Amino acid sequence: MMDAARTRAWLTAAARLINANSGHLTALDTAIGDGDHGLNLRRGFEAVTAEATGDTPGAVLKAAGNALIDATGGASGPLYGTFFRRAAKALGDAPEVDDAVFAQALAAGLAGVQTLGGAAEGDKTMVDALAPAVTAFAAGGDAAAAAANGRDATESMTARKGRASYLGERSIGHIDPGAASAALLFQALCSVTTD
Amino acid sequence: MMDAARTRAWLTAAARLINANSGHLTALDTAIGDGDHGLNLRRGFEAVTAEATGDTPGAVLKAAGNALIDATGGASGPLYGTFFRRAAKALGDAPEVDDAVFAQALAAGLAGVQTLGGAAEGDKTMVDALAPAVTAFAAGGDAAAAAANGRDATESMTARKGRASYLGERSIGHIDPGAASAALLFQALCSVTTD
Amino acid sequence: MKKLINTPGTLLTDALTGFAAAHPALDVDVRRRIVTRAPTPGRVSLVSGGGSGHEPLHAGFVGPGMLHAACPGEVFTSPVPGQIHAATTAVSGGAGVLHVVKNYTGDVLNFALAAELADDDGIEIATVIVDDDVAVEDSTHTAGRRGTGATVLVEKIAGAAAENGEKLAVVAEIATEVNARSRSYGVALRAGTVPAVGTPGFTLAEDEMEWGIGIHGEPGRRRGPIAPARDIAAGALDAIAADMPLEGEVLVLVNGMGGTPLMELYVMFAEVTAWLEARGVRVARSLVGDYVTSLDMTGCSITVMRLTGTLRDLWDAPVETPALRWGR
Amino acid sequence: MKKLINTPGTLLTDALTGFAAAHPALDVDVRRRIVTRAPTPGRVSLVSGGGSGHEPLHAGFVGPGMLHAACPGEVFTSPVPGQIHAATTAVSGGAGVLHVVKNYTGDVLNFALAAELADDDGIEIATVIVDDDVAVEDSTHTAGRRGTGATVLVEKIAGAAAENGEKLAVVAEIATEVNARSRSYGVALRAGTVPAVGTPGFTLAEDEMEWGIGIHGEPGRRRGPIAPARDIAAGALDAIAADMPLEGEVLVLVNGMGGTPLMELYVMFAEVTAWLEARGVRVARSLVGDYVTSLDMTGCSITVMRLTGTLRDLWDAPVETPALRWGR
Ligand SMILES: Nc1ncnc2c1ncn2[C@@H]1O[C@H](COP(=O)(O)OP(=O)(O)O)[C@@H](O)[C@H]1O
Ligand SMILES: Nc1ncnc2c1ncn2[C@@H]1O[C@H](COP(=O)(O)OP(=O)(O)O)[C@@H](O)[C@H]1O
Ligand SMILES: [Mg+2]
Ligand SMILES: [Mg+2]
Ligand SMILES: [Mg+2]
Ligand SMILES: [Mg+2]
Repeated sequence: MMDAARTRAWLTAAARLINANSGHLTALDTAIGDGDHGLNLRRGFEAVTAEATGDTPGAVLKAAGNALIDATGGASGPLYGTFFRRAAKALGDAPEVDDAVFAQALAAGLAGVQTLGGAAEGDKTMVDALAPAVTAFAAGGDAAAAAANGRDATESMTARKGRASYLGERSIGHIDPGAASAALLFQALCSVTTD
Repeated sequence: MMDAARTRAWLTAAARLINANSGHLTALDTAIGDGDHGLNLRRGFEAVTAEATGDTPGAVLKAAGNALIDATGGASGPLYGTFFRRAAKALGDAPEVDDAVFAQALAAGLAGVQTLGGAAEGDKTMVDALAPAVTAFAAGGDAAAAAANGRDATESMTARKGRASYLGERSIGHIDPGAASAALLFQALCSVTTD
Repeated sequence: MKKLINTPGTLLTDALTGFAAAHPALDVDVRRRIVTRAPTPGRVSLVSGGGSGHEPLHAGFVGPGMLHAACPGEVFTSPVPGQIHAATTAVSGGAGVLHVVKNYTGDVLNFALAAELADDDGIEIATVIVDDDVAVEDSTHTAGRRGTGATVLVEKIAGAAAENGEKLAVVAEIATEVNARSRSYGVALRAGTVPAVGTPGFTLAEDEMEWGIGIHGEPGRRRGPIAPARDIAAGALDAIAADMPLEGEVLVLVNGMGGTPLMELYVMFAEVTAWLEARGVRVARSLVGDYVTSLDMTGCSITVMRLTGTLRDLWDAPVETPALRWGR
Repeated sequence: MKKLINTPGTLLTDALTGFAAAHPALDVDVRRRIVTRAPTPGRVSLVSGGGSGHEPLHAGFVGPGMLHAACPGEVFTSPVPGQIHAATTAVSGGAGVLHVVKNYTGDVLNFALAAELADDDGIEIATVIVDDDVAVEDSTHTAGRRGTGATVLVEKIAGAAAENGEKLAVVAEIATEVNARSRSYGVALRAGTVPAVGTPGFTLAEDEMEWGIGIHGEPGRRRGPIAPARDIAAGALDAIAADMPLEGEVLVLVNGMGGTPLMELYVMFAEVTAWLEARGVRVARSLVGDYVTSLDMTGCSITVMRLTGTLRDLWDAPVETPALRWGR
């Protein structure tokens, strides 16, 4: 069951994890991108922490999505912003939703990311962590573990989207920074739903 | 006794020494100047080798002075150029001169350097090698050794002329590059006069 | 890390404060991070933007004959939609606004969201995506070619067209044509350092260089032994010519990456000119200097644009910005 | 050593070849190493020169409103008398020629010899020696203060006076006044490398900087821990203000040393402006960028000139050179 408080708890847990791992995310992005992913998301999630309030899960997620779009910049800002805004839209104004409905909302968020960014699974992006996590969540499985596996699987992939794609085969051997941050989001989600 | 051939032999010996020690002179100038003294003098003495010809010692030295002024640049070009031009002037058009006359010519060259550059002994310049060498030559002593001693004495001096003077006391502990090249000139001179 | 900054966190604000003080003819909103000049009512305006660290791009190109607004993001990070929208609104003259966007996922997405906001406000937007970098060889399996040196050419020439009173569709078409006729290729001798990171984007040995670099500190296509200027010019121009046959009159930009002295850029330009003229290509216009940089990266990029009479005239038209100025 | 060059031995020729190709409005004699433009008969002409490695100085300042000729020497080595004389003769318009000379023994001596040659040819020469660098504290026990950033100001303002038709004595007097009213101070984060030498002029640890550097790779007055931009600005301005009371309206040049990105120079300019304005000094004119460099040195110099109405008007007068361009 998700209500506004638990949704917000998810986001603040995510913000803490992003903040704690910001240097690591940036290091991953330095290897195959432009070295700002951790900085971007830390800035973005600071705004989320400050602005993502509301009376329903949908309202909280919509505010979070707007905050991310307004404060993050880069590729990840609009993508994660869209993830939360689409999820919010799917939730409507229900004050409480069960896990099945929440799972559908996450799936809608993922679809939004894929429509906006055009990335499929295997392209070595955040999608590679988001997609298995969303599936696992819907199936009542361990979404955090699924996201982490998806993240780790990006290491052997050749990037076809985002900056890392410029490296071609030289992107192999590095974990995608966006997949790593997506895994943190699901780690945070599981920390507030499994209790 | 100096005639045109021996004067020219002096200059070509000097050019060989400068060329062989160019890197060392540049290294000295990198420490307390701008790192070009060896490059400057190598260029200058290449021109000397090509252009310093004539029927009298005076003609050879005048051509050498002009070549140095035309090709060297930097502080050392006009100073060494003036050294040779003033010496040439003192020699007039005598086809052969004895050592006493030649010594007077060298003294005139030194005076020219000091008038143009305004440096006194102790200012940590080429003058610190030239002056004792000129004196020793006049006294029939070992001018090359005197120049080398003068060169080595610059190590403990504080520079008051040229670029090294900007370093103030930080110039202490380094040999002056111009004093080092002046010592090479007298080493070359002695190699052609003591035989 | 060695930089003339206060702290990485205040870098952008500090730099914009300095920019504002140095260029009083422009309006600089340091807090909202937008640099603008007054639009001409009834004329098309041009807005560009992108991550900081590429100075003088883009703020240095705001002024008569070129851009109307620039919105710098954080270092190497695209600006955000609200910021782009504020710039767009501030300079809208009623005849539509051209967004000049370098082809990076972040820039493209954020400008697209800003265009939606403008649409909500009834401001007509056209967008040109600049993607001139031939070092990105396989654009179907990548995010597409990067936008680099050609951005300056697009902004200058489209700016002149807007100044001439052309309609939005025409200005956009000209901008698209400039991009289509331009190709770039860059090399690095030393990577730049993102201030907030503190270490270089990649590390090269003292005898190595990187071929095919972008402007965001990302490594290039391949690494090789350091080469003479002549070979670097030939390598870059071979890559460009393989992609776009070079002939007739061209405009050449030899662009420094931020840490390269001008003297070396002139050496590169001499080699580029020699290579082109030996193949019957005439360098009719040129620009040598730092225009699209990558923090303190050492290296350069070479951009070649095939000219037409119209494009040449628009290039020659007066421009008066901090970084590009000519004509009377 | 990492540089975009062919060989150290061909660097100057290659760079001049590129310069010539990039600036067809100027006459470049690559062999004799002189850059000239046509003099105006009956008007004073300005000739400057010095070692290479300081680009755009001096060739980048040849053009209407500024210099008539530049003669670049080898890297960090003054030009030779014959070369200076050839430049002087080429641009003499019959009303005399002003030699603008930075105060380095080599430059002073070679220009003095060139002035003698001009005198033999009946060309009237006046010489202004630029010596603005306050980092040289004790000028009675040194070769005197070095000429650095103020050279640009002298060349611009005296060039405008010549363009106005002033007589040689007046142009020389104005040039002297600009120098007298200007002071500079520079810092380095990393030394430059003379190409023919291949190693940096001095070496700093990753957390060190050098205060009071000149423009020839020589170390400065002291070494210290790397400092924030604010403290660097304050240190430089303290040294300047201790030497020349700052008041009224000033012109500020924040000059990059060749390897410093523009963004950092704007940060420095913000701090310099804040320091001055907090003390009631108004920054009425400014210039931020690479003007008097030192190969690939990382760092900057700060120049402050106390303005008068006349000097400000001459500064504002039109100028059209490769590196400085404004007015109409
Ligand atoms: N088209 C895309 N679709 C999905 N995710 C993407 C796409 N492009 C980039 N990303 C994700 O964004 C991450 C980079 O984000 P960030 O570094 O913040 O932005 P930028 O690349 O603009 O610097 C990548 O690691 C990748 O996971
Ligand atoms: N005023 C002077 N009088 C005598 N010798 C000088 C003077 N100034 C410089 N020198 C000599 O010139 C040498 C430097 O020559 P060089 O490096 O070729 O010229 P620059 O200093 O112009 O680079 C110094 O080491 C010093 O011996
Ligand atoms: Mg990134
Ligand atoms: Mg020297
Ligand atoms: Mg980025
Ligand atoms: Mg020198």
